[in-house]
Amino acid sequence: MAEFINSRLISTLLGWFNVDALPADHWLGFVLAGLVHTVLVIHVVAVGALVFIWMERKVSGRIQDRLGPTRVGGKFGWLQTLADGLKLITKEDITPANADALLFKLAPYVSFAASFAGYLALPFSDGWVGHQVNCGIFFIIAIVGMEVFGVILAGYASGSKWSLFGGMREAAQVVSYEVPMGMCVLIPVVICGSMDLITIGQMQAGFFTNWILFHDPFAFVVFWVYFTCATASVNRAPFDLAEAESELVAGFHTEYSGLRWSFFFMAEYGSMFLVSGLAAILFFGGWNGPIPIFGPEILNLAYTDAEIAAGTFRLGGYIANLAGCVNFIGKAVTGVTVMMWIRWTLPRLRIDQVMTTCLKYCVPLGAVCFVGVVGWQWAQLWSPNDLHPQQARISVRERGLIDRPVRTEGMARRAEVVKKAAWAGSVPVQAGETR
Amino acid sequence: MMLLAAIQWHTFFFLLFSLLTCGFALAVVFSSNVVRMAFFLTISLGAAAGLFFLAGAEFVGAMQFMIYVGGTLVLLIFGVMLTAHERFISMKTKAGEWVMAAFLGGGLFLLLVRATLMVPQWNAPNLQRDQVAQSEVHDSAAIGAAVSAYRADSLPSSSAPPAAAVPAGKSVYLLPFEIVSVHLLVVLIGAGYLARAKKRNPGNAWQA
Amino acid sequence: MSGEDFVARLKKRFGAKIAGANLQGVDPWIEVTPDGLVEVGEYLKAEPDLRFDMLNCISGVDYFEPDAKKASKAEWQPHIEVVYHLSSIAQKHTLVLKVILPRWKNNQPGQLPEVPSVTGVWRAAEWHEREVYDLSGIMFLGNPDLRRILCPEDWVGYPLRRDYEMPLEYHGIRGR
Amino acid sequence: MATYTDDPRIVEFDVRTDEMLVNMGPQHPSTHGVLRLVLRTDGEIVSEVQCHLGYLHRCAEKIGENLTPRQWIPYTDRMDYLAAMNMNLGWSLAVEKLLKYELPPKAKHLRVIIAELGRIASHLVGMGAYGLDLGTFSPFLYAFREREKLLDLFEEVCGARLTYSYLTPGGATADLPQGWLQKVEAFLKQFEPVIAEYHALLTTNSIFIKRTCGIGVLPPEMAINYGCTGPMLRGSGIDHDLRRDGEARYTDMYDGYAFEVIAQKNGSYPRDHVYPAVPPEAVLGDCWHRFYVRMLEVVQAIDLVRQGMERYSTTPGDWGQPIKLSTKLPKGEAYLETECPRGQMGFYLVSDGSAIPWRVRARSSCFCNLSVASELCHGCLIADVPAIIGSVDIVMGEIDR
Repeated sequence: MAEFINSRLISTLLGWFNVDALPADHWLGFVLAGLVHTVLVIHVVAVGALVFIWMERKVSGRIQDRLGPTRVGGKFGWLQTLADGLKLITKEDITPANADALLFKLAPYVSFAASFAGYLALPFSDGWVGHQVNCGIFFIIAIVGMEVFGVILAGYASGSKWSLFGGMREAAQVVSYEVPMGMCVLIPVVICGSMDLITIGQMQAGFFTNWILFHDPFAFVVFWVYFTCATASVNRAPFDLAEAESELVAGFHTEYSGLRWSFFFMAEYGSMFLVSGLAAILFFGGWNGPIPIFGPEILNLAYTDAEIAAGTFRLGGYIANLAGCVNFIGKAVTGVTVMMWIRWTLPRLRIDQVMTTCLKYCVPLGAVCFVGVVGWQWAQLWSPNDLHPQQARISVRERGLIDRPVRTEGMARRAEVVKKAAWAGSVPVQAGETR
Repeated sequence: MMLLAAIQWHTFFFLLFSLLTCGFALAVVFSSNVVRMAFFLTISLGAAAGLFFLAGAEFVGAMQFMIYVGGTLVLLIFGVMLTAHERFISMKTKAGEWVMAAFLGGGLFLLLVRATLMVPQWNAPNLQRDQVAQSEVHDSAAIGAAVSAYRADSLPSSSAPPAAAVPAGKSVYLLPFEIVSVHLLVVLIGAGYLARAKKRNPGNAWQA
Repeated sequence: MSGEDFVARLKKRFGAKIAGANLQGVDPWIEVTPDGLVEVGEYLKAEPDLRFDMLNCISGVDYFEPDAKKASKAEWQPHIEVVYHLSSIAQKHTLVLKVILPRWKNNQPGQLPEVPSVTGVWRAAEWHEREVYDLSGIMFLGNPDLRRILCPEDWVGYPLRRDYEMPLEYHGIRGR
Repeated sequence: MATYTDDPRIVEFDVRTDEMLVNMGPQHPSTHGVLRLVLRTDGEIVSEVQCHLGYLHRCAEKIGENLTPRQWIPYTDRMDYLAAMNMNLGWSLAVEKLLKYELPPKAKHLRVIIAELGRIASHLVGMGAYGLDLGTFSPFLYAFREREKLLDLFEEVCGARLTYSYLTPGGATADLPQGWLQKVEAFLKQFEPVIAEYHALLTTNSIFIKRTCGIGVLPPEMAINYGCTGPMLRGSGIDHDLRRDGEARYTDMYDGYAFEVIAQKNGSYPRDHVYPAVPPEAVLGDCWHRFYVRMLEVVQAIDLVRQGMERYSTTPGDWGQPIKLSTKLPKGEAYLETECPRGQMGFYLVSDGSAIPWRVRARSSCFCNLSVASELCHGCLIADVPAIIGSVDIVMGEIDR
């Protein structure tokens, strides 16, 4: 991105004033690229939260047989969120008397920062990612785990018994749901052999049969377990113990008002989109649409590996990536809508039932499915993904792993197995050749 | 605008994170409110994780975030929350204790500084800037190798045939590390269990 | 069995504790002396053919006429009644018990009249007795926690008594 | 997280925390108005619940000693403001009992129609509010959509939507308007399939079952001993309903009507309609059964309204003019209980011969139903307290009078 700005964008601009072009690694390009990345990511969260607040009102309206906002600003009341935002900004931020002032003021920002930092490693399309962290999933799960600190602090610092209850319940729930969520996230990693989200996305290129969801029955079950744990770890729907209005008034954010309260709200919607985005990438092929329109067979617009390695820019490839980005956001938004749909239909679970579902249902199910997937792969069983594999499974896996000369006997053995295996695809893979 | 190029971003972030880590570590020591201590500890360990990311070890940085700050500190905050009632919240330390702590802390700090200065490579004058790798892509192969009985820092060259690649007698640190963590888990669960109290349930008035 | 022989049956069993009955009105009632109340209650609940296992309602009715002119015309002496409405789920019949008490204990104003509590027999009595104590000023001996239930804890006076004067002010709020 | 050992006397707590007195209400969103509960909790386990009442006390009984019976009708509306029609009916019957007033037969059928429609409206609110207590918002709106249609029907009859003052001693203030019965029939026809929706939304919803089955179990003898009535009683399997077992004056309003008392007799509920099955986890007398009894009573009320409409339109005669404003009450006293949606509501009337009664007493059904709440909430979790109080379905106006 930075080289592209330096070499093409600014140079052509300067060319008009016949000033010589900038060197490719000029620092200006890097600063601008950094700026563009952060602004994009902030907007995804902020605008996303705005859209989701409006969408939640509309979805809940439809489910409850009423219209939701219609008159605020235009046809479908789409300015309703702006009105909410203005109201929240102009409201006074009150700090309760016996609150621990420092922590009380800090808690919403900790919560929002954690949920926002997760977007650093979330790829929106092939290569469109803030920073391609090699252990992408692990990084996101670790960072999103920080959100619980904001809630605990809010619960404690508000000084009232009720918010302490809310804070403690939320902490117990989120921490315990990280375990099954971690297990379910492991399945796509095992299938694709890498924690890098871009690699996982690329593995699922081609027809929708290549999605990990259809890799084998265990992966299919794991998606639903993942989705339950994700809803619980984001404190939504039947698991929203923290702000169980009927018992704890509004849980940990009872004492908050105005802008501080809206930060908690944005953190919730931010992590909701993040978690559904992860679900989209891990199980639904991220930016790959059901039918590979831009793939080699049909329009053949997408970047080829060689172009990616060389980093050249082509408009067709850009459009393919743009379509991928639209695909990804569509899938994530469907995930968010399903969460909202569940919220407005199901009653709330009790704290011990939430814990039992976690410890007695999600964790064992996750473990069984993990063993199932690994067994499925080890025994080379047929999988829907082989219907028409976009490319040999092995080729996209961990580029570094294939090229690296190091051959531990475990990896060597697997390479031989891959060669013989039927599902390695029509084109035999020569060692060292990059697909 | 030229000033922008002069800043060595890498050193800037390094200084930022190290200041954060040490600063909040000191804040933990000097603060009297238990909950604030716990929170400052979270920030300090989070900044330490930032240092790992800066050094390009994303996996270890995420591991630090996940295990230390996400796991251990949540447990610590749980303990603080459940016991932080009026009497325990603010703990005033007497003057005598400060002197003792300063003496002990200072002694350990000097020992540490002495140990670091003795390492030859680190006080070599020609430590160029670019030797420190930016954040080029690493992969988890090294970790995988270490788990299957290889020293992570000195992998054998590819030319050596796989069979001979497992040198006898090379110690691997990972296994003891795992055992210690499982042991820690057992101890924590045991402590939780011992804290349970057997309480006679006063039969409800109707039957009694 | 008709009213008379039911009353005769109770009199035979409890003698002086049954102080009278009025069978003419729409709801016939039997008057019981305070000390015999709990005993009669247990009997009514235990008897297989009576089985009065549900206490519907306890009410305190104050008979007192503040202005002298009407007082002379009234044909009763000032007194206070505690009315127990019982009913039986099994036998599908109802009964009214009354306890006649002086308005003040041995006639010193401020001393509340006393009645033994029937919470031991019917648990429903606990809240009803607290309400009658709170509004009509009758002391129920043996009620687990006899506190005011509808009026605030520190309210003065018993509102449903005929000679009740609204306090001038309560916590700064003007009463009259 | 408490684990229950087999010996119920010993309850093990995970982390020893000292007892906490937690205050729920009086402005708590889930306590149905102004009820203050003080919970003594140890961590999440509630060891004792104390109810503080009186926040809505308006001295209705003291005022009753200065008004004639017809003037006191609006006060009965404000007691159980969700079922005002049934309150008016109770008070009118008590006054007629004292007057030994002979009611024209047409008025009886009119009262049955109005009372049963009031029961449907009240149970709809009870069902919706219970969904709110358990955290789901949608059933509340579905319930109120139907209730609005009912309130429109009541508005046509007596001009008010909540506090009607329509049924008075002697009959009613006005006859049913033209074409009103056809509108009620239309409402009932479109209302019946909607009940299946409510069952799907709540009664057979697995999370609802998890939150209510086996919670707040009320044994039958404790229910009777605490004076619980109505769905609380029938939810514990006691076959008692004043419309069949009440006083003569009340039951002859319903004689000739075919209806069964909704209670689990020898293991099964009446099968006159297709009802969802009782889940295996449900224990007789728990929150689920109380909710289930209310839902079946709505279906039963629809049948009663239909039968009432046929009888009303076929019986000739006057619809029951209200008594004169200052009719002299005979000396004596009268007490009569009627089956209101929340339980048996009793009115006790003592008169000394003048037009103004000497003493007026209202026996509230929720007052006794709530008194058992502390026993039910013993040893439950904090999240169960609203579930139990919601299943008791209390209205504070009636409790505090």
